[in-house]
Amino acid sequence: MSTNTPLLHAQGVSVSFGGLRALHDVHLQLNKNEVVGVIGPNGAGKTTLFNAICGLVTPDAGSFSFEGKERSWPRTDQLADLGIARTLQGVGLFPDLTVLENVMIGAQKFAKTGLISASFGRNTKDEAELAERSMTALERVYAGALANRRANTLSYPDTKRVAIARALVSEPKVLMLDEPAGGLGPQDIEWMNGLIRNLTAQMSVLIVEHHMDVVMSVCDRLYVLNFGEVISSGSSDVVRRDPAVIAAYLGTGA
Amino acid sequence: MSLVVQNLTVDHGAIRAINGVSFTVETGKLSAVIGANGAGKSTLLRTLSGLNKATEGSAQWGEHNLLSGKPESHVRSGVSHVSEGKSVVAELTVEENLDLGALWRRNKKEATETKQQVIELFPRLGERLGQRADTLSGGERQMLAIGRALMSKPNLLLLDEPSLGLAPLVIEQIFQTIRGIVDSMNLTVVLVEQNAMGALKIADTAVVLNLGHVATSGSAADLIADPAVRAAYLGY
Amino acid sequence: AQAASDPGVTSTSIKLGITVPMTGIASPGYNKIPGAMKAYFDYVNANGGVNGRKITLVIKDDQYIPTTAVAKANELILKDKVFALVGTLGTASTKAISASTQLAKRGIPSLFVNTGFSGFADAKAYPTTFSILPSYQMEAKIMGKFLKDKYADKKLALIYQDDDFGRDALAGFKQAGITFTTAIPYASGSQSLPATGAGWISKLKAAGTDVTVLFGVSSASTAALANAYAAGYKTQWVLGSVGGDATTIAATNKAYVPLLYGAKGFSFAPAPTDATDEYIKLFQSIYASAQPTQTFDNNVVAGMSNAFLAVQALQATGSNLTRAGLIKTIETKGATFASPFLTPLGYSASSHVGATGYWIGTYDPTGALKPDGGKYTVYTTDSGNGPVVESSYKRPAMPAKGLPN
Amino acid sequence: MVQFINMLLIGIGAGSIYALMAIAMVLVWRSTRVINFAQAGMALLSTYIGFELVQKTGNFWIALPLAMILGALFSALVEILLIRTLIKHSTSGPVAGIVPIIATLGLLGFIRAMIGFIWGNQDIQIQPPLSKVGFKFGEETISLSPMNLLVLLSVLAMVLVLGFIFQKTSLGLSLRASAYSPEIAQLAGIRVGAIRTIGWAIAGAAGAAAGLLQTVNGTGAVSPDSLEFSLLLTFGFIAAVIGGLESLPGAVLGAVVLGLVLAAVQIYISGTLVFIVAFALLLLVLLVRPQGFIGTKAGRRA
Amino acid sequence: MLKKHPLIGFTLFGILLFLLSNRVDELRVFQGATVAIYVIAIASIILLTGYSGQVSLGHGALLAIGGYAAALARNHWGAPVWLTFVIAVLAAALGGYLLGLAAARLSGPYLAGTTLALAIGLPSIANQFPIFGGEQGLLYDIGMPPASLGEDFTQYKWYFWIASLAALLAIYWLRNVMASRYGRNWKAVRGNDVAAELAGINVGRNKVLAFTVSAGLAGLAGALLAMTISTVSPGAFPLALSFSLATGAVLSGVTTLGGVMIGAVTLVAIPEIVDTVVSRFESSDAVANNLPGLLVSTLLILTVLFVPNGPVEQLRARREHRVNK
Ligand SMILES: Nc1ncnc2c1ncn2[C@@H]1O[C@H](COP(=O)(O)OP(=O)(O)OP(=O)(O)O)[C@@H](O)[C@H]1O
Ligand SMILES: Nc1ncnc2c1ncn2[C@@H]1O[C@H](COP(=O)(O)OP(=O)(O)OP(=O)(O)O)[C@@H](O)[C@H]1O
Ligand SMILES: [Mg+2]
Ligand SMILES: [Mg+2]
Repeated sequence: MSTNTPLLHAQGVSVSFGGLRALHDVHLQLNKNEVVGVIGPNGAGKTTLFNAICGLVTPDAGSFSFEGKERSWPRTDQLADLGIARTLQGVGLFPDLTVLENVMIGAQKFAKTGLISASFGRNTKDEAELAERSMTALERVYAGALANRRANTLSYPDTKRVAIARALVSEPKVLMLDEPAGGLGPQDIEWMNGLIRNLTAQMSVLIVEHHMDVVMSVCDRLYVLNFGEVISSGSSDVVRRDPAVIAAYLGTGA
Repeated sequence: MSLVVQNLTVDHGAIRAINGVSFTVETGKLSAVIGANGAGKSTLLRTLSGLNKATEGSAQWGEHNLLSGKPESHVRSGVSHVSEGKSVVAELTVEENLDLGALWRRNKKEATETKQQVIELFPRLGERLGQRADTLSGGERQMLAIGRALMSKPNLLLLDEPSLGLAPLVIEQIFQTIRGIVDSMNLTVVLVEQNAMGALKIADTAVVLNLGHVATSGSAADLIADPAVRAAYLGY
Repeated sequence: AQAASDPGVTSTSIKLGITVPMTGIASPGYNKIPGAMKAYFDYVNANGGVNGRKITLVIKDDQYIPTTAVAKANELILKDKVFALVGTLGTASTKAISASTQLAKRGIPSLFVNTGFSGFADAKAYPTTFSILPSYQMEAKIMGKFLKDKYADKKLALIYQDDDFGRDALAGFKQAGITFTTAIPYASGSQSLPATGAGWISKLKAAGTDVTVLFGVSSASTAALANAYAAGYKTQWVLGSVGGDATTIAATNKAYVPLLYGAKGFSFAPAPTDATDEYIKLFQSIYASAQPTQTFDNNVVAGMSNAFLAVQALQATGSNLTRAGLIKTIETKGATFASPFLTPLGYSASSHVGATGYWIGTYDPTGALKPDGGKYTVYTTDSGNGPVVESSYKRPAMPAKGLPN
Repeated sequence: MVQFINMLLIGIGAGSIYALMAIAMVLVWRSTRVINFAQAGMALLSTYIGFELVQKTGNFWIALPLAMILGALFSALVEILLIRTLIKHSTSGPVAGIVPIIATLGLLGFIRAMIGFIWGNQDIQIQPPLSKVGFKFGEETISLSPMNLLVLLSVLAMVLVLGFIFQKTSLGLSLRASAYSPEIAQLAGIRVGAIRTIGWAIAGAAGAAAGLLQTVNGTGAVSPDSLEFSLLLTFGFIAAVIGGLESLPGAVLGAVVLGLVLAAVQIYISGTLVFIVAFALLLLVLLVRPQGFIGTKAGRRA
Repeated sequence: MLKKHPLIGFTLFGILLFLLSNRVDELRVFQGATVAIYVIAIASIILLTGYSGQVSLGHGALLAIGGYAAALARNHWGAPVWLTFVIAVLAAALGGYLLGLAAARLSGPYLAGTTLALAIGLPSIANQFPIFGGEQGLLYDIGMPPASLGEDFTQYKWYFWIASLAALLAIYWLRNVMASRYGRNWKAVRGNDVAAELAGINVGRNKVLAFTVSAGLAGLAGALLAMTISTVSPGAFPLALSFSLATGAVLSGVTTLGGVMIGAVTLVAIPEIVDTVVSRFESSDAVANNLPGLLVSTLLILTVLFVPNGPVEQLRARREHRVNK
């Protein structure tokens, strides 16, 4: 299913916090319509790698290219325009907005009216369009019925759905998911698997996850981080049998 | 001493989160509480540790009435609760977070010993003692939260999804460790888990919650074998 | 007395209103003024009132905020329906009230505003407003002449509040041809910061001046005196009338009173400590029975004098009391009114200036300002380019029992 | 040269006054995450109580500790009666930033009015316990008096003792944990309610010392409307913010820098500029370090 | 219908106000004008604090910028009245923009401290430059009401009409902005800045925009305030004003515009009510001087204790609760 056009390419990424080396010379490549997993022990640097790509930490070294063009590391607020969307490890909804509004925030980049027209109420059409896009995204994660609820009244699995809808609504080329299955029960995990697999028709997915069922069933390729370095990479089947990965991460039980 | 919960009912405003729940956990036993999201598992633990108020029913830990008094006095009678979602004090260092758990303990030498044990259990924490907790990774925070609870030297430990966000190897280790403490120190544990299989494997008994009710309960082994439970909670 | 058509007057009563800071940072000291006025009005009422009418004074707290002052003045005018405003305090508030409530257009008298801004004496700009205090510029001119006469060859320093108050004075000093070797401005309010006074003294010390003029509020005087004492610094102090209120300084801290000893002070009213003065004697006795717990100070004298002049003006207008009549009366007869002030009153159809001069004194060891030469010698001038002259004005004797007739 | 030394002494002296208030505000901030604008009012009240005690006992040295104890009690009372309920309703959302501030401003007004009720709006006076005449070096009287020295030493003592308590003792750890996350602190067995009350009490005692010392070090007079206390509040807060709010030494550093800069401006440039410079200094420091001198940045964003 | 066509609602309310202004006495008309001005000022704080999560304790300074800009425009260039208001809005917005640049980097108490320091520092700037007229300030005379309104049309009614119209327009405008993506973005940034940034919102710019817009409104309020007292002076914009505006916002409820009238009316009405109550008693000076302060602060404390989110939000929450049941 994956073609070999590198969509997102991070090379030689190094990040350190004070004396702590969180990432060291990490290479990561994501091709079109591919699902790539980043796994590794706690504190291995997975979220940090995401953060580097998202402009939330500044790498000490490394280069970044997107759609074949080398460019500077993106600023966080440029990601949406660039075509990258991400969910956060701790969900991160806007608590006192409604579900629909939450998703409309994600649809931001399609908004056309400026402050002046908005002030005169001339933005109804624009708003309607954003709302429509958002409803579509919500329905895609089966959360359309939640549209008018306040985000802080949702159940945990529902917050995860909404968070994904908020990422999807921007029609990203790359979707980055940080532990999407964390805290979910078997049914929801199953559903999540299906969703991610479906998404690959339109986009590439980069995923950090500890839940091996999810990882093994949806990922085309894996990178395994340990102490900030890539200790193994390749297809799921290869990686899961790599003794280094078993020792550092999977253990025998998995 | 045993944990006896009878007819417990808890409301969140208009929402009834726990409805007439009864179960018993004998001393030195590990009981798993499983159920879907929103079944009321966290609410149950929060009520036992005094964070939520019960509407009805009773919960006794030996002589100690768990439904009256503040959480801090429960802790002092040996009830420790690791709440859901990486409950660490973000602004404090790792070491301070650990010390926090033992502040009320009179015997400082023992507390230091406990700290050593916790660090042995989670070597990663040992490497990060001076680091602020909010710079930790998600999994590291979870380790710290468990470590902090152990620092109180509890005899009843309430664990809310300790495996959340942890690497498979660490989950395995933690489950083994929990089992180990239960066996070696005569600790009583109520373990709430989404990872139902893992929890049931190490548990003595288990309670399955559904929409605030007890759906089934019994020995962990029986429940693993129960096809209904397998279908609904174990995912196969 | 017959009924009149203007608001606030009946055959038996006259209602006056005042807005003044009773609370807030500008209130200490000033908040005694309305109490003093009321005490005097009550005294007059007890003695038959003004042409048979009793005076009531409605007091509103404006916190020294112009917006609040306007709101309160509106309440006074529109709700309490006072006959006239009296004793409004603060230049900005007075200006705002005058402009917003359209005193002139409505013909509402604003008697004896408590501000040293010379503009309110301009009868054209403020046809219904009357000043009572001499302007700061007058004071500086007179002070300037005094400095020239007395300390011609000395090095002079000036500490002044860097706003209209101090800058009016600067203009006056300039007119008097005074140059200061050191001039230290301070932002209004900053005198109460811990380092300010010490900083002044340190600068004075470094400059090595002989005579230091202080044109600021009394908390600034306190800061200067206290820090001079702390730094062991000796200078000849010359204190402006606003900041030279020994009773206020003493109320701040009795320990500072001796520091005042030998300083020069300026005033237009008799000193509150001068028990030989008939007005002061009367005011003291009235105040003692009305406000037994409070000290009798410059603010009390100011309030009572203000009330006295108001009664004098109302009395002189006669029993057919109208706003227009009152204003006319002050313009025509104001200059001959009895008043506690030791300087002539400048009221005329073209000028609404009140007291027009100062006498100069020296503080004794108890903090009482004693006139130099044993008797009050008064200098008068104007707020323009007029010369400073020694006045031959003799204050008329106080009317019997202190009740204007 | 002499003037320069005096400038330093004046600046440090003023800084130590700001520090007194800044310390109290930092204490409350660190133990409950509330900026207590009523701190000046509480200090004022303690000063009035100190005044009564000086009248009764005739001795400042007896009055000071007693006033500190009473100040602590009052402060504890405020925490129990007001702050607890307040925090319960408004710890999160947009109101969390502003409601506590408004509440403490309300309390400030309340305390002022009560003082006015009881003692009237006129000045009261307290005589200084120590000489305010500067020490002499030969001919030169420097801008440092025994009274100034006492204030300086008190600030130093407070920072050392309180800093030790906060950083090194279990009370300090409890205070910090309760402030940052009450629920977790409770789960760790800390009596959060009591701990917060203690935090307020300590701040109340520090505030009482601040009020009394600044009064006798200044003019010796106070009234409910006294400008000194309003300035003490705002400049103390500014100092605490410059210092970083999280740290007592930071508060003192902020206060001393503020004092020195203002003294230098007043002596070498113009006294007209003090208020503008105070703002400019604050802005400058925060532009370079948004978390103040010794504040800490939040850990990581995701 | 009103929900759908707010313009109709606003127009009806406006007509009601203007009719009312012919019925009540002059003092009420004046107070009505003040209420209208407070409505604008409080709304500007609600926008800043309730929506974008930034605290300003120095809003009085922004009002001052507006007031002075309007007065200078009128006195020096003889600008027509409507233009002075526009200039006031622009000048204050510029001030807010600059302040916002600094504010965007600050959080919570640091921002509170900065704005507080501004409110303390600004008045002395007015004293520094002669053009601002020093302590006594500048006259700001918008002139008499047009003769066509008739002989009996008083100056205060003219002020009231202008202020009410301005308030209606401002609230209508703000309501639209808050309902647009801008309002949503402000709330989002306040709720979770990382998530907002990931959605493409530039957090810094978003905060600066909030400050700028809020300041513009504050500037309008400042000019109107100057209009009602016909002057501007440093004393008219004291720290106390900043505090009472923040108080008004809390009384109104900072999370919604719906209660904005409540705070404004309270700020205007309470002092007078308390005054009236106090003057009923023959009380000593100590009581008379301090009772108003005591009552107002007690009211304030009770409000923040029991209705911290403001009455409107309280009602909404209660309704929601009932619906859930
Ligand atoms: N701002 C920071 N300051 C100091 N250390 C940091 C900071 N951010 C991350 N770290 C450290 O860097 C390491 C990598 O963290 P990261 O969050 O990337 O781990 P992770 O692989 O996502 O782990 P997990 O699976 O537990 O979420 C951790 O050890 C963490 O403590
Ligand atoms: N603070 C609260 N206010 C209102 N409702 C709540 C609150 N906390 C929980 N609930 C509701 O109570 C029910 C039980 O929630 P609880 O968190 O106990 O479930 P859980 O079994 O722990 O779920 P999960 O597996 O997602 O952690 C849910 O319907 C939830 O929405
Ligand atoms: Mg992570
Ligand atoms: Mg749960």
